[in-house]
Amino acid sequence: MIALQPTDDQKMVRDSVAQFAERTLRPRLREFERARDLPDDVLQAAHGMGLPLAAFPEAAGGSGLGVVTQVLIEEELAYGDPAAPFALGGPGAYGWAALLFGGPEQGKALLAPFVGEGAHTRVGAVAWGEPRACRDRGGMVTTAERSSSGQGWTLRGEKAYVLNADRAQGFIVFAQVDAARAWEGLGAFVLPCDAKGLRVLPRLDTLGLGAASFGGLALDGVEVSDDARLPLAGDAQRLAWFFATQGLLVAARCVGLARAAFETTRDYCEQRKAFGKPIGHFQAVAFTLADRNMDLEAARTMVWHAAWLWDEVARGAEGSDARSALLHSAWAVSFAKEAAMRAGDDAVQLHGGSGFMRDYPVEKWMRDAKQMQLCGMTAEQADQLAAAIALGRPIDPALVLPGAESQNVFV
Amino acid sequence: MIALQPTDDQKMVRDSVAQFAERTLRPRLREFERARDLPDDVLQAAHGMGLPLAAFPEAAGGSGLGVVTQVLIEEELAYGDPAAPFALGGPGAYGWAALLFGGPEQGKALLAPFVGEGAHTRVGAVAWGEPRACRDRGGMVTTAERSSSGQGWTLRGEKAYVLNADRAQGFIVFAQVDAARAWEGLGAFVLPCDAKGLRVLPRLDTLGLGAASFGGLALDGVEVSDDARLPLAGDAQRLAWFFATQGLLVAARCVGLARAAFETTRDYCEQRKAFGKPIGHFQAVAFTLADRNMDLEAARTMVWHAAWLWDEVARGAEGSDARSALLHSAWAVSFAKEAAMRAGDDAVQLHGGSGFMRDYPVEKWMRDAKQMQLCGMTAEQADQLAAAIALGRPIDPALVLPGAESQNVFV
Amino acid sequence: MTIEFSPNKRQRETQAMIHQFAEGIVRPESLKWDREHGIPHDFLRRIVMMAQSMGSSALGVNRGSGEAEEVDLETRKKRQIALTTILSAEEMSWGDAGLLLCLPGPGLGAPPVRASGTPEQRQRFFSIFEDMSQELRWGAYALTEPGAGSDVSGIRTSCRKDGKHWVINGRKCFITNGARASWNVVFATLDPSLGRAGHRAFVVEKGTPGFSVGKIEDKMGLRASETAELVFEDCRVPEENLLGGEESYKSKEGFMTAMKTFDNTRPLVAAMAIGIGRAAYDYAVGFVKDHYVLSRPIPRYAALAERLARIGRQLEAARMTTWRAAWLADQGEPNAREASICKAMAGGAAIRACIEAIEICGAEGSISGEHQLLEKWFRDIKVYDIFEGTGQIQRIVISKRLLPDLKAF
Amino acid sequence: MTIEFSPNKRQRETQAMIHQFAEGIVRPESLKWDREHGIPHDFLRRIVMMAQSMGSSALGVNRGSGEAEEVDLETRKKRQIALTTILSAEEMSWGDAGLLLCLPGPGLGAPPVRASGTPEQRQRFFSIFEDMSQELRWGAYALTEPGAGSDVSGIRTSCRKDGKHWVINGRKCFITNGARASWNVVFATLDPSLGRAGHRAFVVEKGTPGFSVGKIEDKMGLRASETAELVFEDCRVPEENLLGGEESYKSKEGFMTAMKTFDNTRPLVAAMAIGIGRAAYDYAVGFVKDHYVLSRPIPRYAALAERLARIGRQLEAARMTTWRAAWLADQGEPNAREASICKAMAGGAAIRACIEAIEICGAEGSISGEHQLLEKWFRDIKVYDIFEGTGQIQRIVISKRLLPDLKAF
Repeated sequence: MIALQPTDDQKMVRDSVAQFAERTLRPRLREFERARDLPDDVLQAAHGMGLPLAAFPEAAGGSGLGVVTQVLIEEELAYGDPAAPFALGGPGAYGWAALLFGGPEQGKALLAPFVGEGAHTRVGAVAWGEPRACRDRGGMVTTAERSSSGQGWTLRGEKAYVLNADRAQGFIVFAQVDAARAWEGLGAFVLPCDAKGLRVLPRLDTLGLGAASFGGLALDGVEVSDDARLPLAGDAQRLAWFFATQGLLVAARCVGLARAAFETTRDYCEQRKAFGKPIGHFQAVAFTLADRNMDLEAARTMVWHAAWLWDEVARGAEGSDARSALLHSAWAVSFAKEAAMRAGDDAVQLHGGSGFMRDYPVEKWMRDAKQMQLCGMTAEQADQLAAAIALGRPIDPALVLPGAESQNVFV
Repeated sequence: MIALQPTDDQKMVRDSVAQFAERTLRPRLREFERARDLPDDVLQAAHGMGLPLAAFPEAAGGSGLGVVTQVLIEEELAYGDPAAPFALGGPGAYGWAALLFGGPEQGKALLAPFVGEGAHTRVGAVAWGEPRACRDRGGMVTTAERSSSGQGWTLRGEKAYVLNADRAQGFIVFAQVDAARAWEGLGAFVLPCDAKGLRVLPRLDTLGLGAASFGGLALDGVEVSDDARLPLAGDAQRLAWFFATQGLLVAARCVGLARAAFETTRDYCEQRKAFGKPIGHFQAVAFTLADRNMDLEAARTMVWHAAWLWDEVARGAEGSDARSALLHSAWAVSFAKEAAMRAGDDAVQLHGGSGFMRDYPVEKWMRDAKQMQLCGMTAEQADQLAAAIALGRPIDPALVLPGAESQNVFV
Repeated sequence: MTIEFSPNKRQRETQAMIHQFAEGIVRPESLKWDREHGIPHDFLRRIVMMAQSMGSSALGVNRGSGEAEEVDLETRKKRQIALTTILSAEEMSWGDAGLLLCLPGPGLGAPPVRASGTPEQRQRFFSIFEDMSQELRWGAYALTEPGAGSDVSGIRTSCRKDGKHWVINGRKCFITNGARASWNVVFATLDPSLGRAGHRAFVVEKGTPGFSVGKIEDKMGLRASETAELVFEDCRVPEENLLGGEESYKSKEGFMTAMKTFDNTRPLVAAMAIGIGRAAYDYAVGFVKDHYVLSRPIPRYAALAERLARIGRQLEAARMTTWRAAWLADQGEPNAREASICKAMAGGAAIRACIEAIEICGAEGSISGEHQLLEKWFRDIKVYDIFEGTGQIQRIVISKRLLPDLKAF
Repeated sequence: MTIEFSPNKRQRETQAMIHQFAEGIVRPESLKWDREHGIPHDFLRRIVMMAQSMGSSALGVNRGSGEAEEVDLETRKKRQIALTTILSAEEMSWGDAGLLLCLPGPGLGAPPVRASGTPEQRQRFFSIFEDMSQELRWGAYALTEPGAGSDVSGIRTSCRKDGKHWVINGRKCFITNGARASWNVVFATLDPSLGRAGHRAFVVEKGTPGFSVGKIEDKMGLRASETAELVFEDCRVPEENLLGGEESYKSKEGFMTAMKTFDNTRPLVAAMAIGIGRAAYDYAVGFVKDHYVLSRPIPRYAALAERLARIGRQLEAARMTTWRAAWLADQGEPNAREASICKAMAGGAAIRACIEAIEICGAEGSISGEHQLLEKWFRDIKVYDIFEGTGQIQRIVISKRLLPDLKAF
């Protein structure tokens, strides 16, 4: 059936997050930006509500609320402060990667630390990106070689664009295991933050999402045991799956940002007067608001659609199919990311000179929007993914996965 | 020096063409469309004014007025009827190809028939495009092989998207001479329309530019002598040069179309009333007119700029450089073609229901605009050309030259 | 309630059936109809028979609007009438948009008669469509005038009571099926100075004295569909044809009827536009598969892919807003803003789709021929951002709902 | 006359000199200035010295506006003052847009003083900039108010004559260099109900009693440049500082002066925007050359190329309209429409350039660091579609010139 209204349970979750966003996040977003962090009380509150674990399966210690509920949560959080969902910590991408590439058992084990007491201080991170392209082949520069002992692996190289690099207790690091197989020859390895030879690189200063921490890792011959390797990280399809779902969560945050920018700007245009009437009563301004409102409605429904497909796949619903979930995620990602950028841009524009001043939130949202376009999956990668599916082509990792020669993204 | 005003001579030429366009072409554009041709009196008038030969060097029988003057002429003609400059006949692309790939002497010889008495009935055509991509390599399916005699060449294959195929007395046909060299292994051959084994394919029914004739050729072992081959058609740079200049002339026509659509629509919006005032007095409408006016001013100046650069190259001016002329032509082509499409689209839109009716010229201009985007060089090819130059990359024929796997265009 | 995106079994069956029909039977004829400016009646009759034989909302579009009675909310929710209609409409117009407009039945005349007609009128004007085995019949909707397009309140066609008749004078233009219609719903005004309060809606039957057909329009596209000018010279309409009867005009009803029609039909028109846009998109995808040697790297592949993806996602965005507007209608919730949103998005997205699809196919995409309908869709689509309210009008509607104090521009 | 596109020898030399200076001396400091919210005076002093030593329009931008006298048309044509200025401005802001706004000199205060000042006033207010070897000095232009941005006619800052003084009350905001300026050109009104006729322009000198500086703005970008709020509380300005003197206000001059300033400065602002946009474009081109192994096929190459080309051509389109507006100014021909066209195009194109350039570079493009100024340009550029008239205001100006009957919206 086609139905477009959250269940009562979903409404309850969404409303409580909305309240949290409006009362706790929105009023303090400049404070978070200056502090370049979320304060402990905010983290505790968020974890107290179980937000970081909402979508993970119950079997793995999550609340098993599914992706649809998760995107409802993401939208509300980003509506409060777009940086918040990136700075909340918890398992995040680390958790998704653990389940996807480790399988249910290993996934559960890796998620365990993020459940229960003091979980709000724990953070997981995924190290995928690299600063430079591999000169002689596709794939990554960072390598994982069999240790001389023949047991375990040795990792060498530099990882970049890692969300929470300086906060995580644990990393899932991607490296080239089989050079000859290029993008098909990758491996994923679980590392504790205190692993010998692992150095966390200085935190980066970014355009937007200032409260979130972006950094990198240096791997100078880090030794890991065999079981640190996640078995399923090899195939491109599954990697695309990982980035598409991560991208979809960011897309939901884009919807939240777009909504915040739209509503704030609409209110401003109702109050601000010029030439004797509210500027919103001039067609050029009103139509811009109308266009952004269209973007918003469309983006949200597209995100819901993709999220629902993933939930269908997860519960093995009849006729459900990952490729269709991938396609709709790709559409949602590219549409929502561009919609958020337009929303931020127009918000500043319609605020006029004031929009350029930090007394108003809109200039931050414009910077955050741009930053978000570079998180999880870019619109360009999503478009390449969507087209490959439409054309019935195999998914080309060099086009769809982030990389120095496609576009690096923060994971 | 920077100066943006035509010389008095150029003004004189432009004004006389403008008069011809307004008095002879514009009032009859639907007549031409229905007749799928320009009547003899119009052809005579145009040739009487020397329009088809204006830009060709005097040495080759042309008027030597240069490319700047030519683009001024093209804009005015297209302002009258966008289809007219395509249907005027004369040497056209055939002449440009003859000079560019044959050199001054051979070029002059090939242009001779188009000079003087009765020239207005003569038409030249270039056969470049092909209906299907070459399956096993880059380049063309149509081949030119050494004849068994060891003398001359034998052409086999099918050419498509040929402007004036059914009207031309002479063709310049491109074919694969050296398969191994793919796009670098092309040859150009001069064929009379009555060559044995040459069959003109049925005229095509196109979306727009109805007065112009688009068709194709079948080559069933056409024998030509050695001297029918133009010596300089081999290198990609020169081929890009050819398409960029042809594209620039089409870009100038796009400016003419955009101007016609803009002016007609502005006038309509001043007269047509709704909600008690001229619709042009609503911001959304007025701003659309303003945007199209911006497009127009920018496109025209860009076309002038590129044309001026070609004239500088032609006269070997100090510091002049074909790559810069290529770059600016590419920019002008993609900008002007998209501007024309926007102009046609908005013209129909702002005319409302009436715009959809053939009583008004705007629906024709919208169709013509789309058709023009596919003539000479597409915006996509132009963008690839511009980027290659910006990046200092060699020009990749497979990206920049029309072909089944880039985009076929009508030449 | 819940969030789900799977059409139900019946809707899926209908989609599949219409798709098969569109592909196998409609498409091969499409270009011929376009060139001959019409669809043979025996073909239309076959469709009607087919629809009836299959009962149900086989041709959802037509039937959806064909029912005389407003269905109650419960049935509406259960049957998802609006949703089923737009799902069918997209498939139908994917096949041929002209055909959809040519389908016999009350067409756009249905909503106002159903919404404002008296029981007697509903009976009288809908009954003629029950059996069309012998004769095909149409209803039509005549609002637009040479001087009143977007500004529907500006109509000048006059009406005055004279005994038991109303006398109508004026002209209507761009009326779909206006000439062939058994009856037209005609909007006129008692006195322009009264504004909306002065508006009256009449059902003018074919052959009414003083009613004649003016010129049939020569259009950019949708050439299989008839667009007529209607002329009223002292046209005498019996008083029982005043839609809703005298009483109902104590309020602004007259004008509201026109508006109501739009709210109902905008998602429908949006779905039609998406159908055409999707046809162009599918064509481009197919073209790339056929014409390119995808087994080896295509230099332009990445650029091509981006173009395709943009078309696809814009259409999907429009589709999602259209589903939403229709779903709200089925819930009996107000959807004026959503209806305008989907109409505006669909028009824009579908036009871009046709413009870009031709760009993807290159010169080939601009050629008209059997199995080459892209240029036709380019000609068909543009009007979808114009009729039933231009993109500008949609944005006015949306703006007013976003900015409560905004009364007019 | 003729059609030519080559800057003359002097213009090319100036461009080259400024480019070298921007690349070698400005860029390395740019990020520091942004973070420290200002440019050290000794650096600015070096520039002034340099400019003076080289004489001529070495720093065309600054000097172009620094001259006290209107130059006659012939000289103007010969020297192509407007063209030279925009060519220099593009190069300058390619280096750092903030620096350009920080340059000592009368700045935006110059045009109104030059255009409307009495000979005595021109002498008095320009002479202080002749020798800045000891002390740097600025002039500024104060029009915008908290309640009057785009709608300049809506200013509420009041002025009334009191003996030999004028008493000014009100607030001005977003004033570039307003706090450091030796004098501000301040617009006030005798009585809002008089509309434009009631406007008066004053030169308010630093230290004038009742004049104080409010808050210094914390901005998205252009953080090296000072943006101040000015407060006037019974500020007593000597009557000889009424710009142009009493007489000149018999007509609408006061307001026209403000407008005149815009016509003169819009192409200049457009050129600055293009300079930033080009910086982003060049950065993206360089990034692709450095980060990609172009020697082998890059899967995304074609898509990347399209993005680059779009940026390049949009900037070129804006540049051509800017050249045109400036060329007309040098010809002494009216250029209000063209000035607004280039301002609107440049703002839009440059913002797109920064947004897209970051997209091309991916995550790396969003990082702030030495030799990584892209994110800074993204922050700097947005206001260029806002100040000196938003894109919307430009379109209003253009519309009015396209539609003669259109008086207002």
